[in-house]
Amino acid sequence: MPTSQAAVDEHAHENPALLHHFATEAQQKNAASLGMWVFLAQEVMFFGGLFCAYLIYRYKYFGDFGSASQQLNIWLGAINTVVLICSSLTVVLAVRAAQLGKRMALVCWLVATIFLGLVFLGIKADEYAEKFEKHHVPGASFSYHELLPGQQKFPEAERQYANPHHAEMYFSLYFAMTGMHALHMIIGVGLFAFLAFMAWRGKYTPNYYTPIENAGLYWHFVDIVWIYLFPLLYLIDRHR
Amino acid sequence: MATTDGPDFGERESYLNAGHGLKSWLLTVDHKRIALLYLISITFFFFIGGFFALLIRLELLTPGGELVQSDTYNKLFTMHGQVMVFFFLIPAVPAVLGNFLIPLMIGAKDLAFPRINLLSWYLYIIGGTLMVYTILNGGVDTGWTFYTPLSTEFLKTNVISAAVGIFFAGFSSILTGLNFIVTIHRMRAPGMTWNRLPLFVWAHYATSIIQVLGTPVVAITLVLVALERLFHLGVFNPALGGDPLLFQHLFWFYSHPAVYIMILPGMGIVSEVVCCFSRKRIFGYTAMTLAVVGIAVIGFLVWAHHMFVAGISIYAALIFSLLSYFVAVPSAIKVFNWTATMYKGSITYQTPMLYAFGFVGLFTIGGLTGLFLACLGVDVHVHDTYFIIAHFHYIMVGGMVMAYLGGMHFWWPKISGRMYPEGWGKLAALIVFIGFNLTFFPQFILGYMGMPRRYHSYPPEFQILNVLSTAGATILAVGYLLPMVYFTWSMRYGKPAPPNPWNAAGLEWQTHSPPPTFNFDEQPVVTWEAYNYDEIGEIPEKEKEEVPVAH
Amino acid sequence: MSDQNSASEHVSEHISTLGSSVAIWLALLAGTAITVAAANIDLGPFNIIVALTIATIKATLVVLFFMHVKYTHEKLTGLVIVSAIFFLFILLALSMADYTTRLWR
Amino acid sequence: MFGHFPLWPESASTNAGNVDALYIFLLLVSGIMTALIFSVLTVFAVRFRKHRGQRAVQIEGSHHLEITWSIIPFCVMMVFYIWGAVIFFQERTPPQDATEVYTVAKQWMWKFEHQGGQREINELHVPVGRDVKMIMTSQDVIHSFFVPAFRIKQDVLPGRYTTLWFHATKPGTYHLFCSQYCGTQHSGMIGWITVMEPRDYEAWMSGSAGNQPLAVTGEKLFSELGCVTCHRSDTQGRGPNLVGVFGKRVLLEDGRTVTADENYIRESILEPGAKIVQGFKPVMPTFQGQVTDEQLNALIEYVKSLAAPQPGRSANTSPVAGASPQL
Ligand code: HEA
Ligand code: HEA
Ligand code: HEC
Ligand code: CUA
Ligand SMILES: [Cu+2]
Repeated sequence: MPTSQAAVDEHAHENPALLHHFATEAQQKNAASLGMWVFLAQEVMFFGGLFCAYLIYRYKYFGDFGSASQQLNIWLGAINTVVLICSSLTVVLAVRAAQLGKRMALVCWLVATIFLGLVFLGIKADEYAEKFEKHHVPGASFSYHELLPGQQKFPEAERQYANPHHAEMYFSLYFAMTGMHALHMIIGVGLFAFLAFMAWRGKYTPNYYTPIENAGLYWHFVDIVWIYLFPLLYLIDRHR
Repeated sequence: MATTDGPDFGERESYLNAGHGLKSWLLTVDHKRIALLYLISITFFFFIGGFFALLIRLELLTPGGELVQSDTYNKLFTMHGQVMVFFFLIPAVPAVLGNFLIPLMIGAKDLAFPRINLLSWYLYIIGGTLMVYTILNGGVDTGWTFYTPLSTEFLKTNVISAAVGIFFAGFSSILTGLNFIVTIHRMRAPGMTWNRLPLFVWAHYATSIIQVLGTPVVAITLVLVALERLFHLGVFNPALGGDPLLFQHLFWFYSHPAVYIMILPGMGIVSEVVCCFSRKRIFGYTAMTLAVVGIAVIGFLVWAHHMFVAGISIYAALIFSLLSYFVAVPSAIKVFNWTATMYKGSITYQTPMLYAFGFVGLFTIGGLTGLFLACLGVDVHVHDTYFIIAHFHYIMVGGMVMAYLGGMHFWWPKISGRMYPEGWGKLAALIVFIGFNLTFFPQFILGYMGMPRRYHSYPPEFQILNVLSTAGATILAVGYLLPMVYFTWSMRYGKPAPPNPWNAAGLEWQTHSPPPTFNFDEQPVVTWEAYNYDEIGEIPEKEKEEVPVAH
Repeated sequence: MSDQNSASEHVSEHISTLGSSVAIWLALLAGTAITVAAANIDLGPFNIIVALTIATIKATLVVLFFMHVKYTHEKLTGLVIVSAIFFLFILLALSMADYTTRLWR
Repeated sequence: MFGHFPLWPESASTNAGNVDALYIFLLLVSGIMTALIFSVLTVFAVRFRKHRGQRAVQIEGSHHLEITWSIIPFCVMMVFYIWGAVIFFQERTPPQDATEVYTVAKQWMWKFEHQGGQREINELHVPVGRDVKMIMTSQDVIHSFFVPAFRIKQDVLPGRYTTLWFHATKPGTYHLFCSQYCGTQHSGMIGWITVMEPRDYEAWMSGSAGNQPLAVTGEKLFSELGCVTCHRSDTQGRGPNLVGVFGKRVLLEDGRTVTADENYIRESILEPGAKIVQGFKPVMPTFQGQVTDEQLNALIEYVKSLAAPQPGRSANTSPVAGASPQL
């Protein structure tokens, strides 16, 4: 076992980042990494509640969800997916730079990630704005009449939906899910801004870059959530 | 760093005198100090919740509902339930005893993430502050279960602040669980293998799984409730196409496993106590470890047994009823193995052991009545009656609160460095036991007779049993006040405790009482099994009230 | 114990190569393109299945390569992931067990 | 004040006896279990009290014992489960030919309407010895219909129907409680169920006259609201002929089939587009907001009566509606 008193004394002065209650750097790093993974497991269940709600209403209001999903702009969604995937790559490269001890590269990749994150949020904000204009935001001003143009499915139909409330439900879940996702993005961007600053000051070395690695894990997780949100919200009914 | 004020423990430095002033407490990252912060805060909330309970019982003394308005009554039981569950019982054992003991028991200097541990406490305090704000601002009357659409569309009370408060308490609980999982995996002393871990640690490991994987679901659900109230999303509102049963599914997906958050740590305590006072190994260590993990996992599969008459599919009801029985099997193993542990032991009856007896007995009754509820035919009748109230108070108050008190007595010498007065301890345990049964046993009868819960007034034929119950609650109140008083008293006037007053197994007993800041003078190396009472022998015979034995 | 000893000796020091990272990145982009394309073809009930399968493949790639799970010696990470997925599955499956078997929905 | 001190609820339905039998069985088994555990605990506590100079005997455990005391309780529990499930299934399966009572719950009262059109509030008269089926919905929050003497309970939800049935066996007056917390006056949302001898019941029914049968009200509404313009009794209408629809399986445009129960009819009126009958266009307008819950009940009763040989009577001959559990 590495956790002996001797080990503590040996290592204690080597790395200033080694906290007092850990015996070795390895122990500390493994603890941090496990902690991050457990945190992500928690995040899975957090989003899981929303996915459960989505699944059930998608099942109950199958048709209306499909019709309502036509209202989203598939291209904006696709571009955002690409942006996020690129940002995942920049994160990977940032971690790599940290491992190799390239300080400026690390800062640059972090800044690139922040930039891509902001692009994503910008596009998202644009989509939200459009929803406001079209009155697709659930609540008192919600309106489904404007959904009609170009979507006439049934010639005789006066309406597009079996029940406009079901379309509203779709948008409620859309906002809840993408909103919660965007909130995670904002937190991530803030985190990376902090890390970029610390990296610039030279805090991270090949011996100690756990924060970069863990923030990276977080960012990838947020990316994965979007990888599911994109088909579920944008693509479910394009083929009609 | 010599001390002049505070209790005098000689020259030795302990976590208690390692720093002075409010700041040294509020910014501490020492798990033992954080445990004490929790101890103070949960005790505060316990008395608030207990105060509401007393008002509830007072109101139910008469059938007419004369004491308070019905709205007030609704707020009382709501806030009683919310405070007791989220701000007392869920953090009670893990955040106080678990926090204090897990690093000691596994031979670590601290939890893996001391600062996150402090953050947990602050999140808890933010949540608690919101709860207190809710109470002072006129209260909330959703019932602790927040059922929609009542909570989202109809009530005019402080639903959002209560929900957000519980959201924060939830994240506090998640982070505590996360910390425990990582600590138990990563911080064990050399030689402390998984099958040498005390069952207390195993129980907390299982609890942590639930905290980490269950709590987020209720957190997001409460967010949705708050959003519904603010923006009328409609997710749970049938008028807008939402399904109120979805709320119930999401709520109980957490809240059933949460009841195991509220019992597993107690089971851990009882395992330690029973072994120590029987001077024996635990009977069937492996089965006991499998049982706690089994309860935690199977506990996730049974949630809809709270919804048998809510309008779910009858086929789903059949499945959930069946699964509910599966979770009872590991519980049965625990009860039987504790009993078997006493076989051929050398048993003494200090206060912790009395509480352990109380736990086993009352948990058995509470658990067996849980089987009545899991039984579809019976649950249709007793659902939402006092039978339910009796069932869960038997487990939560009779089981967990007893275990908590037992644990507090057992480890009080370690925590405070002082002995509590044994005679008073036994007296309090007896009063709690009697008061408890008088309070809650009549409620089983009331429940089967059909008295619905959450009723501010009730038909007169139910009165006698209610009077008995109220009488019991006052006795119970005395029983709970006593330990509070003598623990406080003993901090100053109690006999100084030796490092290992019970001559118990376990690493926590091998360091000083109270322990130094970094827990051990030198890194312990473990070469023995848990509960090696064969090597340890008997409890030292000092001035104990020994009953002369002739057999 | 295994998870402590083995893991704490060697930290997962895997440094991903530039090439492999870019390859995964390209695969993810391709996945996005395919899923958008497939969404416009009418496959009946298979549309959803295809979309979710692609999403799952993409997610798996991210987890295994970008999150370095492929290279870690740590079995525990896998356990954490599997249990998160398992309990998510429980949540979804048992809730749906109610909704799909209601005679009226 | 304390004159009346019962410890057991009255039982006044066929179901009450079943549930009581199961409950007593559970009490016995768990009583025995508890007695067993408590006495073993006591015996150990006394017998193995600390004796001077005698040490505890260490025992590792015993897989045989552990397996025994897992399997035996498990088997016992499976008996609980099966017995409970059987009773539950009976409780949830309304018999055919039941007298139907439409129930609308709201904060904080119960409104009942009999098939004969008689209305009651917080009081319900039912005949002894006949099956009664409650078809319930709520106008606001969730309530729960609970009659302890019948050992039955069912939550009443807004936006859909839930059903419940009982077969009263003893004339008398019994408590009706709302058992799901529903706001301020939850504990005031109580009432009485009066079980009457059939003769008294008939007398009571005709006594509270001045009403027309529910189905007749429904028929009037059916023409007033213009339903008849599309739903004609021939095949010429723009909508399907509703004669004989109730209780049958309906084939939908998207290939699914559903049973035409109360919830389906309700949905067809309020959300016509949700399920389109095969061969028809989704032209039916929604009546959401135009019909009250009471009017809906009348319309449904009318549609049901179209399925029955004689309109107005409850002889529902359809095999599907009665035989399947309704939830
Ligand atoms: C710590 C808390 C706790 C614990 C541990 C439990 C444990 C159990 N609970 Fe309980 N329960 C609650 C707290 C708890 N419960 C609360 C708070 C509510 C109400 C919530 C609300 O609506 O407000 C509730 C409600 C509740 C319901 C819903 C009732 C209703 O609303 O209609 C049901 C139904 O199945 C149930 C079942 C069970 C079962 C089967 C167990 C099992 O885990 C019990 C297992 C234990 C044993 C079985 C005893 C030991 C075994 C033996 C001694 C073996 C011998 C046995 C045989 C031979 C059979 N509980
Ligand atoms: C987790 C824990 C927990 C605990 C510990 C308790 C403890 C107690 N509970 Fe609680 N109870 C719940 C959880 C708990 N309860 C829940 C979840 C509900 C459901 C709520 C709902 O329906 O939404 C409930 C509901 C509930 C009801 C039903 C209300 C109703 O449905 O109408 C009743 C009625 O008797 C009751 C009684 C009691 C009593 C007498 C105690 C006693 O054990 C309490 C004893 C403690 C004391 C008496 C404290 C002593 C303090 C003093 C003496 C000092 C006085 C204080 C000041 C001056 C500040 N509880
Ligand atoms: C504009 C014509 C129109 C009017 C008016 C109309 N309906 Fe319909 N109804 C239809 C059509 C078309 C269908 C079949 C398509 C569908 O299911 O929506 C239908 C279906 C139904 C069904 C389901 C029948 C089945 O076979 O499953 C019921 C029940 C029903 N209507 C009841 C009513 C009632 C009650 C009213 C009056 C309050 C009413 N309808 C008014 C056109 C109409
Ligand atoms: Cu209606 Cu309670
Ligand atoms: Cu439960």
